[in-house]
Order: sequence, then C-alpha cells, then structure tokens
Amino acid sequence: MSEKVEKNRDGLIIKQADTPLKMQVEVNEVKYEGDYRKAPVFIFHDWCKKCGICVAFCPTKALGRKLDGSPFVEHPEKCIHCETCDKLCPDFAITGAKR
Amino acid sequence: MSEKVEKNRDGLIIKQADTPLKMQVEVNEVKYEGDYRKAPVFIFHDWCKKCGICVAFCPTKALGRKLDGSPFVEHPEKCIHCETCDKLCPDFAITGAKR
Amino acid sequence: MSKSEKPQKLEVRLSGSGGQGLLTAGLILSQAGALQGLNVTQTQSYGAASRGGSSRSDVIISDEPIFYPEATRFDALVALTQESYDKFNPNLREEGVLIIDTVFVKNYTISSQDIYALPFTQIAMEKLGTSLFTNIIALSFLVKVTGIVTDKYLKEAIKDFKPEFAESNIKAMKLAFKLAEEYDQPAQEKL
Amino acid sequence: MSKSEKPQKLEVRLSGSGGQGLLTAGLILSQAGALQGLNVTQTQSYGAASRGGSSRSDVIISDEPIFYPEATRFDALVALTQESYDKFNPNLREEGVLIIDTVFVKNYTISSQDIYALPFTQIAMEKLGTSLFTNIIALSFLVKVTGIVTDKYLKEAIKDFKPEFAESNIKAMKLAFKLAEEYDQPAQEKL
Amino acid sequence: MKKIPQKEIHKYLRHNKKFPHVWCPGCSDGIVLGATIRAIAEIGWEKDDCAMVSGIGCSSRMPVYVDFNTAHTLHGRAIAYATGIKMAKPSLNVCVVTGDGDASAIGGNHLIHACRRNINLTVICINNHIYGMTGGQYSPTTPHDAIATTMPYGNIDNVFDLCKLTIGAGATFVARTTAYHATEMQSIIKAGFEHNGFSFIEVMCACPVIYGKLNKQGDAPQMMRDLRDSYVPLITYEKLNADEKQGQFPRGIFKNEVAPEYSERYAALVESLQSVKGEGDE
Amino acid sequence: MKKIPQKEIHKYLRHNKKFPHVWCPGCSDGIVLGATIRAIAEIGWEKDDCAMVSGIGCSSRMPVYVDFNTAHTLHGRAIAYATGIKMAKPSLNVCVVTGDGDASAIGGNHLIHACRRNINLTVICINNHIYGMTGGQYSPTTPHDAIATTMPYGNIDNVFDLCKLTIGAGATFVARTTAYHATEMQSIIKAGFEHNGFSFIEVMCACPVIYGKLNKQGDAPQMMRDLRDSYVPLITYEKLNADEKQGQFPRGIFKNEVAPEYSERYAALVESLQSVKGEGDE
Amino acid sequence: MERKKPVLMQGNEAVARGAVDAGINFFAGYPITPSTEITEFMSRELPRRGGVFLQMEDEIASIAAIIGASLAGAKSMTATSGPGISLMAEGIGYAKMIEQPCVVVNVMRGGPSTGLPTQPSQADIQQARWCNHGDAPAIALYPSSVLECYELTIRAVNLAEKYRTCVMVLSDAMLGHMREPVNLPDLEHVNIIERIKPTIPPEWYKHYPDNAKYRAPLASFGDGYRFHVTGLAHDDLGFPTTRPDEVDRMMKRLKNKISQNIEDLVQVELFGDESARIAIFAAGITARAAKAAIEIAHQHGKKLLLVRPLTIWPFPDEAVHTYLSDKKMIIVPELNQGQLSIEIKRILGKSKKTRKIVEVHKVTGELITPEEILKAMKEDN
Amino acid sequence: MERKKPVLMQGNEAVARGAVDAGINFFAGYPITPSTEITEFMSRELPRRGGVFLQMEDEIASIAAIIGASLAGAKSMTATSGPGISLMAEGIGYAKMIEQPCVVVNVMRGGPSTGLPTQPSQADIQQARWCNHGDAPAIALYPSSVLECYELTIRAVNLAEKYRTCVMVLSDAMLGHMREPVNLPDLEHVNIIERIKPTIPPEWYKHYPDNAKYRAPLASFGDGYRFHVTGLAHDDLGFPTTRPDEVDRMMKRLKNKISQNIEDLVQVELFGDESARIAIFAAGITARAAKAAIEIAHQHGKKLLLVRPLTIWPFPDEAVHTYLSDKKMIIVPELNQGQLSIEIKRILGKSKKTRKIVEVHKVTGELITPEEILKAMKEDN
Ligand SMILES: Cc1ncc(C[n+]2csc(CCOP(=O)(O)OP(=O)(O)O)c2C)c(N)n1
Ligand SMILES: Cc1ncc(C[n+]2csc(CCOP(=O)(O)OP(=O)(O)O)c2C)c(N)n1
Ligand code: SF4
Ligand code: SF4
Ligand code: SF4
Ligand code: SF4
Ligand code: SF4
Ligand code: SF4
Ligand SMILES: [Mg+2]
Ligand SMILES: [Mg+2]
Repeated sequence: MSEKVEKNRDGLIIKQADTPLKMQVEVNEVKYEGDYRKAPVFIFHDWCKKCGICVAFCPTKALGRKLDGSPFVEHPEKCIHCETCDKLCPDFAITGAKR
Repeated sequence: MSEKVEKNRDGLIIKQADTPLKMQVEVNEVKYEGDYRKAPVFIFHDWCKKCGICVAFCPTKALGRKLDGSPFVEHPEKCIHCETCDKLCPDFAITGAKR
Repeated sequence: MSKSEKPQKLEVRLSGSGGQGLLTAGLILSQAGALQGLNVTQTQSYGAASRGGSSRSDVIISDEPIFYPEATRFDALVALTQESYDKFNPNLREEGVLIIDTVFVKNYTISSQDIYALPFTQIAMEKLGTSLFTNIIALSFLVKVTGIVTDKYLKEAIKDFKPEFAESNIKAMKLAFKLAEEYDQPAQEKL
Repeated sequence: MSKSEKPQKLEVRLSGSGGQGLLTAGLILSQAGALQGLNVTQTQSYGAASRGGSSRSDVIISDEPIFYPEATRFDALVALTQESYDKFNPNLREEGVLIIDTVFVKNYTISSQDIYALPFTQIAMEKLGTSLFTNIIALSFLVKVTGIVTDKYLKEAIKDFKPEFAESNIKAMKLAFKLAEEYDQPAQEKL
Repeated sequence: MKKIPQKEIHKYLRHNKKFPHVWCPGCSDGIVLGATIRAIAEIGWEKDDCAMVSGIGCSSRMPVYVDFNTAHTLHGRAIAYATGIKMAKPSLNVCVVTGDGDASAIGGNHLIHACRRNINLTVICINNHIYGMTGGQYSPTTPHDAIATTMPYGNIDNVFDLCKLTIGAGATFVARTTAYHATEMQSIIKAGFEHNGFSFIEVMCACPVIYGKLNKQGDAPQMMRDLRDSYVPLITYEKLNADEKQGQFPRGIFKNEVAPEYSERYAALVESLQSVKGEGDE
Repeated sequence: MKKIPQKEIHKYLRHNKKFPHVWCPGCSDGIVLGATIRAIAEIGWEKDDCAMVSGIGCSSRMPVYVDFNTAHTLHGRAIAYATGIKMAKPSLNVCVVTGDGDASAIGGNHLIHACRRNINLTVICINNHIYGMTGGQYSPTTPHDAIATTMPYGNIDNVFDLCKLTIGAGATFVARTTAYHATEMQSIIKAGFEHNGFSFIEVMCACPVIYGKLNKQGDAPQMMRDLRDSYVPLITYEKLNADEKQGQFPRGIFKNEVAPEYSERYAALVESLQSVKGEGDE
Repeated sequence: MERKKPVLMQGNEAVARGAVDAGINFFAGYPITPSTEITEFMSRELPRRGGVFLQMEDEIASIAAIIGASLAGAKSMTATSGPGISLMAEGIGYAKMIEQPCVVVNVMRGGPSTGLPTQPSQADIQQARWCNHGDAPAIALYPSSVLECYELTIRAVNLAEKYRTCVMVLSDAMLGHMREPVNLPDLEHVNIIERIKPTIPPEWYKHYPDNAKYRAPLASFGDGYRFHVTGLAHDDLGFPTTRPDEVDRMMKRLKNKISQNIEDLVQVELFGDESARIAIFAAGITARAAKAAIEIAHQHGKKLLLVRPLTIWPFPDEAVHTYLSDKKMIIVPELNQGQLSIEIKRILGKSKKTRKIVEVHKVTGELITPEEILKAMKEDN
Repeated sequence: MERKKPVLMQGNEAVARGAVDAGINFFAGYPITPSTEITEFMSRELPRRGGVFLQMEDEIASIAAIIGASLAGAKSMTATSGPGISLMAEGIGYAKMIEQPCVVVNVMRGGPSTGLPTQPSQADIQQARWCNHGDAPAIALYPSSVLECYELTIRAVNLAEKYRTCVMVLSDAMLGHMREPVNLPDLEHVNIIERIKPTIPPEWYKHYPDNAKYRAPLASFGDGYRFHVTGLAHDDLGFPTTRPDEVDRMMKRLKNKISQNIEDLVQVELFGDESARIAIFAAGITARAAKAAIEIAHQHGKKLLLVRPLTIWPFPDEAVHTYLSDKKMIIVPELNQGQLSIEIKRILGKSKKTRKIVEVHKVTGELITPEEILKAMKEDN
C-alpha cells in the first residue's frame, strides 16, 4: 500500500504511509469543513493529526478518510451525533455534537 | 516491682528493672554454670543479656532466674533437651542440646 | 562552488520533515566520507522534532581534522520542505549549493547560488514507485553536483547501510546521477 | 578545688553506664546553671552507648561565654562505674573533684585530688527504697561540694525537670546535701 | 453519565499552549485528557479547585494543556508532590496523571504508600506498556515476549498487574479501563474523583508510534480495536474458562471501599489536639 | 526439620566480631539469625556459597555476625544490591535481611520489583513495627493507634500487610512467621531458600527496648508470649469468625508457586543468542 | 524582648522552634540520625498548631511533599542528614528550578556513606552547593550555637520566601545534640517574611517576574491563578520552552537573584583582633574551637582574628577579600578534608611565600580542638 | 593496529563499545535522554556475549545493582544523565566508601532539573566531584571526540579496577549523539586492567590493604574469602569501627589513593602554541570550539594555546600551574555558569591586572561557537 500513489482531481495526493506528518500537500475540498455553524460534524484541521481514529469508529460511517489520511465528512446526513468521534479523537479536532 | 531490693546470701542483688545493663553486680554461685562438658544445660554468661526468654519458655521449668535477671539452671534434672532455650535465646548464650 | 574547486571542508545540511529519511541520508553521506578516509562529523536534531516536526542532519566532511562539530554556514543545503528552506536558507554560504524539492518548496528565490530545484518526491514516485527513495535521490544528486565524496564511496556506503534495500537504493542513486548530469539550472530558465 | 575558689569556668563529666540516669543529671545541672543566668553547654554520648554501654554527660558552666563545647579536662568527674572511672579519671585536672560510687568502683587510687567515695547506689536503695535516685544524689552531692551552681537553682531545676517526681527528687537532693556536709575524705581514712 | 459537548472541554484547555499538543498522531493520551476533563465537567468542579500533577513521560505532559493548578514534577515523584499539595490544601481536588513507567517503575514506592495511606488523590495511570518519552524501552508492564529497545530479543521480564499491586498495597478504589472505552473511562474517572480516598485508575492505552511500531501492532485505529477486543468487563472475564482467558483482561471497577481518608484523619487529630498546649508556648 | 545443635551455629558466627552482638537484651533479631543459620546448616550450603545482604537498621546489622559473603549496604537498597550479586554470580545463594522500615518504607520499590521479577533471592524481613535503629519512629507496619516518637498521639497511618503487598506484586513464595515460632521459622526459611524464585518471609519480631517500652508491652518474654498468642496458623485463622479475628493474624506459607526464575530466564536468553554475532565483532 | 526563663535546648530543638516561629506549618521528613529530634519535635508540635506533619516513605518523597505543600501555599521544611541530602538532590534542584520556597536542614554526620552516624562532621559543605545536577546557585546558612540554630532557621525560612528557592540550614551532630540555654525572643520581635499574594487579575499574572530584588507576588495553588510549573526550561509564565532567549532569561534569573543580592544574603562574624597577622577562617561548630584558641592566644599576648561565615553559600568572597587578603597566615580548620579552604584559595590564590594557607582537617568524628588550631599555627609558621 | 573499515558511530555507541572492549560484563541502567543509546546498545550486546544486562526500576537500583555485581566479581557499569546522577549520589558514595570498582557515565544535558533533555550542557562538572555527602575524592574523565569516548571509557574501566572506586565518564548530549568515523583498535592492543585475585589463605586476607600504589588483590563474593563490606566507617578488614585511629586510616586511604597517584590519573592535552600569551582552558565538546577558534586565530597570525583536561577529577592543578600561570589572559568557555573557572581561580587566584580570567558561559542548550570564544578574547582585552 505504501508503494502506491494516486492522482486526484484536485492535486497531488500522497498516501499517508509515504507522507511526512506535516508535509504540505494539496487536498481536495470537501463538504462541511469550513463552516463551523453549518456543519453537523466539524473537523479542525489545524489540530487534526490524521490518525484515522474518528473514521474507523464512527458507527454510521459518516466519516471518510482522504488519501492523505485526513478525515472528512463523507456522509453528513448519516451523522447521529453520538459524539464517538468527539470522545475518541485524541486531538480535540472533531466534533459531532449537536449544536 | 522496680522499687524493691533484696539482700541475698552472697551479696547485693539489684533487680533487673533497676540495673544498668552491664553493671557489675555480685551474684550467687549456681550449679552447672562453669563446666561445659558436665552441664546438661550451659549458659555463657559473657554473651547472655539476661532477657529472661529462656527461663520464660523452658517447657519443664528447668531454668530459673536470678534476682539480677540472669538465668540459671535451677533443676538440671528436669531438662529434656528440647532445645527451646537454644532456639529462643537471642544471644546464642544458652544450650540445652544433648552433648 | 563546483566540483573542481572543492574546498578542504564542506558543511552540509539535509533538512525536511520527520519521515523524509534525511537522517538516513546524513548517515549514508557520513559513512561514505568515512570510507573515503575523510574526517566526518554528523549531528542531527533530536527530540520532539524527530517525532514528526522538522528534521535535519548536518554533515561536515573534510580532509583536515574537524573541530567544531556543528554546521553553521552551509556549503550545501538540501531542503525538502518549505519550512526548512525558509529556516535554513539564510545560513547557506553565498557560493553554496542549494537543492530543493519543488513538490514541497514552492516559494524560493533564485540568487547567485547554485540552485537545483527538482520535484524529487514526484520523480521518486514516478520512476521508482514510492517516495521512500526521495532521500537517496536527493543525496546522490547532492554528491554528484558537489563531489563531496566520490561516487564509489557513496555506492559502498549505500550498500553497507541496509543491505536488504541495497538494490533499490543503488537504482535511486543512479537515477539521481543521471538527473544531475542532465540538469539545467532553473536560474537560466526562470530569470 | 573548693567552693570558695570556684574558677570562672567548670567542666564536669558525669559518667557511668546507660540507665544510671546520668543524662538526666546532666540536664538538671545544665538547667540549674541556665536558671542561674550562667553560660552552659551540655553534650553527651550518643548511639549504641546510650542503649546499654557506657554513658556520659558533659556540662560546662561558666560566667563567661563558652566557646569549645566539649569537656576535655574535667574540674569534676562523677564516675558511677569502674569502667568510666578507669576511662575518664586520667583527664581529671589535678585539682579536680572526683566523686565515685563505691558500689561499682572498687579499684581507685587516692591521689591529691579531692575524692568523694560513697556507695551512692546503696544509699539510694536504703534510704529511698530504690536506686532510681542515685543520679540525683550524686549530682546534688557534686553541687554541694563544688558549688558549681547554687542550691536554689539546683532545686528549681530539679522541680522543673519532671514535676511528677519533684518531691522524691528533692528528698534525694536533701539527702545528698546532708551526706556532703557530713563527709569525711576517704583520703584521711585510708591513707 | 452526562454528555459533555466538546466545546465544554475547550473551556478547560489552555488554548495558547502550543496546540496541537505534543503527542503523536493517534496517541491515546489525548483521549484520556478528554475523558478526564469530561469527568470534571460532569462533577462541576471549579477550575481553581482542581490541581493536576504529573511526573515525566509522554503521559505526564498532560498538565500543561489544562487550565487547572498544574505541576509537571519529577520522574516517578508525582504522587509524593501531590501528597504535599493535598495535605497542605485539602480543599483542592488533586489528580495525578502518570505513565506505566512513571507510576510503577521509578515511582512504585510512592504509589504503594499513597495506596496505604488512603489519601484522597485520584491517580490516572496511562499504561501504554512502554517508556514512550524516551523512545521505547520496556516498562514493568511490557508484555512478556514483546519487543522494546532494551528488550530486543523479546521481553523476559514479568509484568506487573497494577490493579493487583495497588489492591495489595491497600488502595480503596481500583479500576481499569481503556482508551477505546472513552465513555466508560469518563464515568470511572468520575467515580474515582468522587471516591473519598485513594483511587487508582489504570487506562490501557495505545502508543502507536513507538510501541505499536516496535511490535507491529498496526496503526492507531487497529490498536484501538485491539484495546476494545482484549479488555472485557470483569463479570464477563470471570465467566471465561482458562483457555478463553488467554489474551483477555478484565476491566471495570475492581475495588471500591469506604475507609477513613488520610487528610481527614489528620484533620481529626488536629481537632482533638486543639486543647493541648504547644511546646513553643510556655 | 532437622535439629541443628547450637555448637553447629557457632561455626557460622564470626566469633571475633564483637560478640555479644549489638542488639538489645531480648531483641528478636538474634533469634532470627539463629533460625537462618539453622536453615542453612540444614540444607548444608557451603559458607562460601552464601551471601547475606542487608540495608540499614538494627535488623540489618545481621550480616556482620555471620561468616558468609556479607554486605551491609544502604538503607532500603539491599534487594537491589542483592539483585546485582545474584545476576553476576547466580551460583551464590543470596539472602537479604531487612527490617520493616528498610524493606517497606524507603525500600518498597525494590521489594515489589524483585517480587515481579521472581529473582531467586530470599528476603527475611524482620518486622518489629518500628524504626528501631533511629529510636522509635513509626514505620509502615506500626499498628494503628500505637505510639511512636513521630506519632506521639497514636498512629493515624494505615498499615501495610507486607504479605498481601508482595503477593500483589507477584512474589511466588510468601510466608509469615514469628520470632516465637523459632522451629517453624527455621523450616519456613529453609523452604524459602529452597524455593527457586523470589521468596519473602516476614518474621514478626519483638523490639522490647524501643517499641515495647513506648507501647507498654511488657518485657521481652511478655512480648514473645504476645507473638505466640497473636499469630495463628493460616488454616486456624481462616476458620475464625470476624469477631474472633480481632487482634489475630495468620501465619504460615501463604503462597508457594512454581514459576520461571529470572536469572535462569536470563541464562536461557544468553544461551539462545550464542549463535548471534556481536555488534562489536565485525 | 526576652522570655522569662532561659530554656535549655538542643541545637536540633532550636532549629525546630525557629522553624515554627518563622511560620513553618508543613514538615515532611524521614528519620535519620542525627537530625531525628527535629522531625520528632515537629511530629509533636505541628498537629497541635494546626500545621501538617508527615513522615514520608523516604527522603525523596519528603522533599517532594514539602515542595508540593509550598506550591499549595504552605511554608514548608524537611530535615535530614548526609544520606538524605544525597537522595534529595534531584528534588532540591527541582525546587530551585521552579523557584518554590522551602527549607532543608542537613545535620551533618561523619561520611562518606553511612559513615559515623552519631558523630559530627562538616563534610557536606560543598555538597550543599553542588548536590543537584545543572547550574543552580545555593543558599546555605551554618549556625554555631544553639541560639543561632534558632535564629538562622528563622532567617532561612525568610530567605526561602524572599528569594523563592530552597534554602539549606547546615548543622552537625555536635551542634544538633548539644544543649545551651536560650532566651527565645518574643514573637512580636521576630521579623517574619510572608509570601506576597498577587492581587492583579489572573490574566496578567506572571509566575516568574523579572525583578532583581526578587520580592514579587507569588500565587499558590487554589488562589485563582492556575499557573503551571515544570522542571523543564520554561518561559516567564512557567510553560516549557527551548527558545534560547527564554532559557537564557530563566538561567540568568536563577543566577542573578543570588548574585545581585549578596549583601542581603551574606553574614559574617569577626572575632578577635582585626589587626592580627594571623587569621582563622572557620564555620559552625569548628568556629567555637577557633574562638577558644583565640582566647588562649590572647592570654599569651598573641593576636588572632576569626572570620566566621554564617552564610556559607553564597560564599562570603567579599569578606574573605577584605579581612584575609593582607594576612600572613590563614588557618582553615574544618571537619573534612578541605572544603572551605578550596574557596579561600579560589578567592585569594594558593599559598605562597607572603601568605600561607594552613589547613587543619579532622575526619574521625571528633571535634578539632583549640590546641590543634594553635599547634597548626605554630608548626606551619 | 587498526580494523579494516572506519566505523561511523555515535559518542554513546563508542562509550558502550569501549565498555565492552574493556571487559564490562554487567550493565544495569534506567533509560534517560540523552544517554539511552548506551543502555540500548548494552541490552543488545551483553546477552550475546554472555554478560548481564539489567534494566532496573530506577537509577538508585541501577547503581546498587552494579555495585552488587562488582562485589560478585563483575566489571560493571551504568549510564545516565544529570537527574540520574542526582539519584545515584548515595550509591556512588557507597561505592567509593567500600572501594568497589564501577563506572558511571553521565551524558550531560541542560539543567537544572528536567531542563533541556536533548541539549548539551557541562553543568554537572562540579556535581561529579561533590554529588555524594561526606568526603570522598572523585575520578572523572571527559572525552571530546567519538574516538575518545571509546578510549576514555576503557580508561575509566581500568582506573575503576585499579583504584577500586567509582569512576565517572562525562559526556554530553552533543558528543553522545554526534557521529564520527572511528577506527577501533584490535583488542590485543587494548590495555585492560583485570582485578588481581588474592591467593593468600583467607585468614590472612585483608580487604583494605595499605598500599599507596593501590593495586592489591581484591576478592569477590564466592571466591572463598567471605569478607564483609559496610558503608559505616570500617577497619582494614571491613568491619565497622568508630576508633578514631582506624577511621583516620580509612579516610586517608580514600584520599591518598587519588592524591598520591595524580601522575597516573591526570591527562591533559595541549593544542596550539605554548608560547602564546593568551590561553583557553576548555573541556569536552567545548574544547572543539576552542580548537576551531585557535585555527582561525592562527590563520590571522594570532597565537593561542588550549589546555584541555581529559581528566577532570582529580583536577589537573599541576598542568594549569605550569601552562597557564604565565599567561596574560585565560579564557574559560564552558556550557554552564562557571564550574571549571572556579578551579582555575583556585589554582591561579582571581583575575588581576597582570592576568585576566575571562569566562564564557552558555546555558541555552546551544554550543559555544569558535566566534564567541574569539569575541571574548577581543572584548576583554
Ligand atoms: C530520574 C529520571 N530518570 C529517567 C528519566 C527519563 N525518562 C523520562 S520519561 C521516562 C519513561 C516514561 O515512561 P512512562 O511513565 O510509561 O510514560 P510514557 O512516556 O510512556 O507516557 C523516562 C525513563 C527522567 N526524566 N528522570
Ligand atoms: C537514606 C537514609 N535514610 C535514613 C536513614 C536512617 N535510618 C537508619 S535505620 C532506619 C530505620 C530502620 O528501621 P527498620 O528497617 O524497621 O529496622 P529496625 O532498626 O527496626 O530493625 C532509618 C530511618 C539512613 N541510614 N539512610
Ligand atoms: S457524532 Fe457519531 S455518527 Fe456523527 S460523525 Fe461522529 S462518530 Fe460519526
Ligand atoms: S481522530 Fe481526530 S486527529 Fe484523528 S483523524 Fe480524526 S479528527 Fe483527526
Ligand atoms: S533444652 Fe528445653 S528443657 Fe532443657 S533447659 Fe532448654 S528449654 Fe528447658
Ligand atoms: S535467652 Fe539467652 S540472653 Fe536471654 S536470659 Fe536466656 S541465655 Fe540470657
Ligand atoms: S511516543 Fe507513544 S505515548 Fe508518546 S506521544 Fe507518541 S504515541 Fe503517545
Ligand atoms: S532497638 Fe529494638 S530492634 Fe533494635 S536492637 Fe534494640 S530491641 Fe532490637
Ligand atoms: Mg508508558
Ligand atoms: Mg523495624
């Protein structure tokens, strides 16, 4: 897996295994990343370390993982606001709590 | 008890409670103190600290305690060579072992 | 600075982000110098930085004894991230060699320095299928353009390092040598 | 040395075996000196010795400041055991006062010293029913024959020390004062 | 268990203190920090009334991030520092955050003595089976045969069961949970805080970057899954037969006993002496 | 149990070393020394093959009196010294003599780690409930309400049950006996010596001169009687009801388990590596 | 200014009384000869006064507990002897690093190692300066009488509070156990330095102010200031940093608060004749032998001067320079193998023709006598 | 005399290799940055060689275990950094007191306290001398290159065995982590001092012989000699004593075995120009900056001399005297607030008109640069 690289619509994506942790890579825009109030789930990318825990344990699979490892809200409608992601994120970087 | 003093045949005896530990006092001669091979029980007074343990726990009451606290073999015939005194003496100063 | 006028003592900084394999590159370069019978000191950043932050490895190679062990003014700088370029470029000597990975270093000034700007990471992935060899490519490129050690000892050091990866690493080295030989200065292109 | 020619500074050693109450005696003497407004230092042996071996308490009393705190050459020595007599008598000043308990000190030389030899332990037991007060008797005797502190402050110190024993202790003190007044030097007797 | 929304948590964080925090991606330490704050928020303690004390280690970096009265002390000594703090100001709610090495290697003695004293401290021990901070040496809790940088051939040392140890030492509240069971963790930590006496809470954690790598345990989510699967509730565990117990460990509250607390006992002593005249007062 | 006549014991004593020994009249320490020597004589170990290591305390004065390889080390550290000795020369039979303070106050950490490692040391802990050497301060085993020079108003601290503590820490052999039960002590110490692994033997002892006096426990014989009457065999103890248990304590061997011993495990590792080339050998 | 009756007390008791009179309300310790009487006094006294006495599991825990207590606002202290100081070294360094007031008493006994537990020594003088790793200046006081034990302990507590650091009181087995009558002063006349509580809003509170005179408000846990302390290099607020400028500022602060307040910190006694050609430099218990020697010498018409440091650290460089540099002979008697003499040599240079430094050492557990000092003077003349 | 390929290695690895080449077969330690690589190397290497590697529960246990192992006949060592040394102080004092060989490595990091764990420092130099309570002289060596790390560790092991004491190797975070090529010598050419086993009958065996040159047979546990060791003051046989004459003999022995063998113990390097009027006194990593500074100065026609102690303790008094007393300026650069400079002043006296002592300190975790040394020279001229 670490030997693969894929071109994405929006830019060069490098798989996490290959990616130095803070390497600047261009990523595709995803929904509900930028607007805190409107988002059912909000991810604070400044703090997120792309560990993948939120994605792995979201019970409804509302979250997806981009190729660089960072989470994004793939299916906002699926979010049941269980706050599992809130509690399991080691970096206080995601919240699915109802606002 | 610590306020009592008694005169004995052979000299001045001071009760243990009053007696500085290494104070030289005159004591009455008792049997089987001097001859190691002949004694059923032998007490090595140089090491004995007069704690009274051997006397207290000799099962046959073969041992007696002098007024200054030191043990002596009061009833040599009663000794059953159980070696209780050997084992409970903290000072390796008495032996009732069969020789 | 070019190969022919190689001075007695060269200070090199290899910099980038933790995980780009720069510590390995530093080790290989140092070992090559050692094998060549030169004096070498190698130092690197420790601590939190090596767990993900920025990362650097300094190598000084000289045929005279090396006293002060830290590189302060670099004769050559390899910068694989923008951050490291920004941070360390000021300490590159005027006549020093700069090697940057254009995948990550987007903003850089063309000065009078010898600048080699290439998308090393992309090249590694395209030509070798993984970015894992970026470090070897950048290193070999550096060796080729500076001549700090001879190709022979670089090769030997690469082989010594992790024999199980020797083959791919040598491939990466050769690729880099070719790149270096074919290289056109961006200065000419862009100025 | 007699009461009238009391020098400015007196060094006293009270010695015997652990349990004879000499540390207490030293404390009372020191406190008496303190109450009298004199300068006092009191030191004593520590450690294993105080758990049964030999025991000593040194008191220096002076109307001048006392610098060196240890008694080295004694103006007065109280020895309640043979061992302590043997050990410390050599350091008694020529004109010093020696007080011994003949119950335990059997071998002693009559020199030109002021020697007071009495069976203090026996006296204590006979007159007060217990040897526990031997220390107070010997101390009071010492005070009487040397005048190192006044009777008044000795009494006050004794009372202060353990109020619950004050009465018996005062009795012991008075007994000692009487003994001292009535004392015949053994020197005259035995020489 | 009360839900504490994340924005609540942020009120407890020292935002100006170099967030994102120092821990590696996927490290459980942040999850424990979250659960701890949630437990405190749930109880409703004032920040001023809380003290967090730690030793040295990755886990022990926690205090710097929370807006309490915080002390990052010496390796292994957090509990002794906390004892001084608690006794000097019993009104403070004192929480100790420590690692497996900090608490049970160099700090073992202070741990067992705090257990014995039953002093009202809450010790949260982040057990990641390794010395993370120094790069992966084995700790007293590294599993048998596991690889560590100082056990390159596999660990031949035996493992402390920290819960058994603290129970043996007389702790009155002893529990184990995992970073995966974040909700349970919150309620266990809350119970520990509310316990009047010494409480020891062992949180089994993932150190994906050091321990995980050395032992090929997969990435952070995988290690979290392992935590989920290896630690079963005590009652479940007890029903397992010997074979089934292999690789399984119990979690839950193992001991929760009411007993006189030390600082209160001390206060009672002081109270009882108020009539006694001081030596310095004559 | 073999009878070892006292003249046998004298062969093990360093007669020139200032006998009578330093302990007070009636102090149990001498009784423990006797039982220890008897156990060794019974097993038949050569003196050259025995090492006795101690910390600091009255009890720790023991090594100077026996003609073994002896080390009087630092307060609390005897077990760590002994660990070094044992690992460097596993053929030595290493016995640690320690006090309640030495072993469980300052030395608690080394104690629990030796338990965990299951290294073949025999620790004889002389528990006299007090710091004897320094004149009577309370120790982690001083009973509640007892008087000590640093607990003048009666002890408010809780008490370690050292056997529970060591079991909690993973010791494989744990036993308790008393100075009164000298014959039992001899056989328990012998069993401890013969146990291949870490053994902890707590000997309840009388300190008549310090502890006894402070707590008005009577003279040495009386304190010995109390030991006789307060410590009952484990099976007897277990049959007592809660009321009857008051003031009674169990004695006997509480745990005796076969488990891999540390120095042997280490030797096996060394053995398994004999084919591996050293880093310094290239 | 004096209480009615002079009280006979041991040096150790005087230290303990000084401590409580200075406001020590928290003591944690672990017994060790010859300091135990201090611990025992505290165990009797503090509970009565509503203070806290803790006997910890060891010395490491003791120093930790008193630092912790100090963080929570207590005035705290521990007492031990050499082996305990060796164990406390890391904790002492931490107290200095986080600048938390506390007092450590070292009643010195014969060393090295277990040594001579009941006998006096002065062999921990350099250790008082250098026990902990890393550079952190020390403050250490050394009394020479029972009264001074009382007084200097009060001073130690005050200096700890004022300079926010760990202050050491040195004593020895002789001083600790000897008794002298002491007239304790009325407490109203005792000058006690209390911690200044901050009053500014918490947002503006700086835990480590830049202030050479160093009497700044110090918040405690629970006061509402919620600060952070760490043994890592830290910035003014107490948060970890590796920025060279911030680290440098921290290190300079630690150094300057001592070096810029030498006048306030250093106390020296002169005894004898300032015009003497021969001087003695001695501290603590040994200074008493020196005074006795001076008295004897004076009786024989010989002049001598004693310079006695009450403050050992920072060392009285100035006084040594002023009073000793013109002497022809300086005798340095001490109960060790030469620890004060190092400093004298550092300040004045080694012995040379025009100035002799004569060292008198004794390490047998006995005191140096006045006669030995006089003899050294003669022999080396 | 040289192995085929030069090996690139870290200072820490060189220390570890030196240790095993010197015969260290027992290592007990507790990990701490920046010394951990030594511990890790030993954990890989010793089991392979049949030696013993133990990771103990803490540093106190580590020093205890290596002393115990040494008693049982092993050549033993531990490695740590400042906080560990602070904790080992009591154990180090015990090793010196019972005169049991062992080696302690201190890879210095920024202090005080937790300080700057990954950054170099030289702030534990005085601690190396004074960490333990009581008087006990120290031996400490300080290399300044990776090769010297190897060589001086071998020397440390040898000196420990020869002088029966705890020998310290000082290093620092920079030296420990930097890499240089090293040509390891063939082992036949490495001079190793082995313990001499006693051959006399046990009855005549004296554990502490009076022998100034101090190479006497030393029995180990299990050898049939059944001796006793204690940290208490002891007689020649090792049994406790308080007799002043016996204590004095013991203390003199501890002192004299160092002070009477200075020539064997002290090593100093001279670099540059002996006739220069300006000299630098620097050790370890800082001496490298000094050498670089000298090179630069020489290029500008300016003469400079470096005196570099390889042996820090006992301090090279003689060399300082010989090579530095006639200089007009002595620059003492060090990564602390002045620890070597104290010694220079002790030996030469304070700065004065005819001789300036210029101290260059840096405590920020960075190295002192050659430029800073040259600047100090100019500024203070
Ligand atoms: C006295 C001392 N010894 C050693 C160290 C080095 N050290 C720092 S953290 C640590 C281990 C931490 O392990 P753990 O407590 O499990 O915490 P983690 O990093 O795994 O969270 C060690 C050995 C130190 N700082 N101080
Ligand atoms: C580091 C250190 N701290 C304190 C002491 C003082 N000390 C000596 S023995 C002892 C307590 C001994 O108690 P224990 O182990 O129960 O032995 P016991 O004397 O009762 O047999 C103490 C506190 C010391 N020697 N070293
Ligand atoms: S709140 Fe629950 S459902 Fe929503 S994204 Fe988070 S984990 Fe998924
Ligand atoms: S759990 Fe947190 S840190 Fe990890 S990927 Fe999700 S948002 Fe990012
Ligand atoms: S051997 Fe037994 S019976 Fe004989 S005296 Fe001793 S205790 Fe009594
Ligand atoms: S038990 Fe021993 S020491 Fe005690 S009285 Fe009997 S013989 Fe003497
Ligand atoms: S090393 Fe391990 S424990 Fe430490 S921060 Fe990284 S993942 Fe967490
Ligand atoms: S003080 Fe107690 S333990 Fe120590 S020797 Fe005396 S009786 Fe025994
Ligand atoms: Mg851990
Ligand atoms: Mg005890």
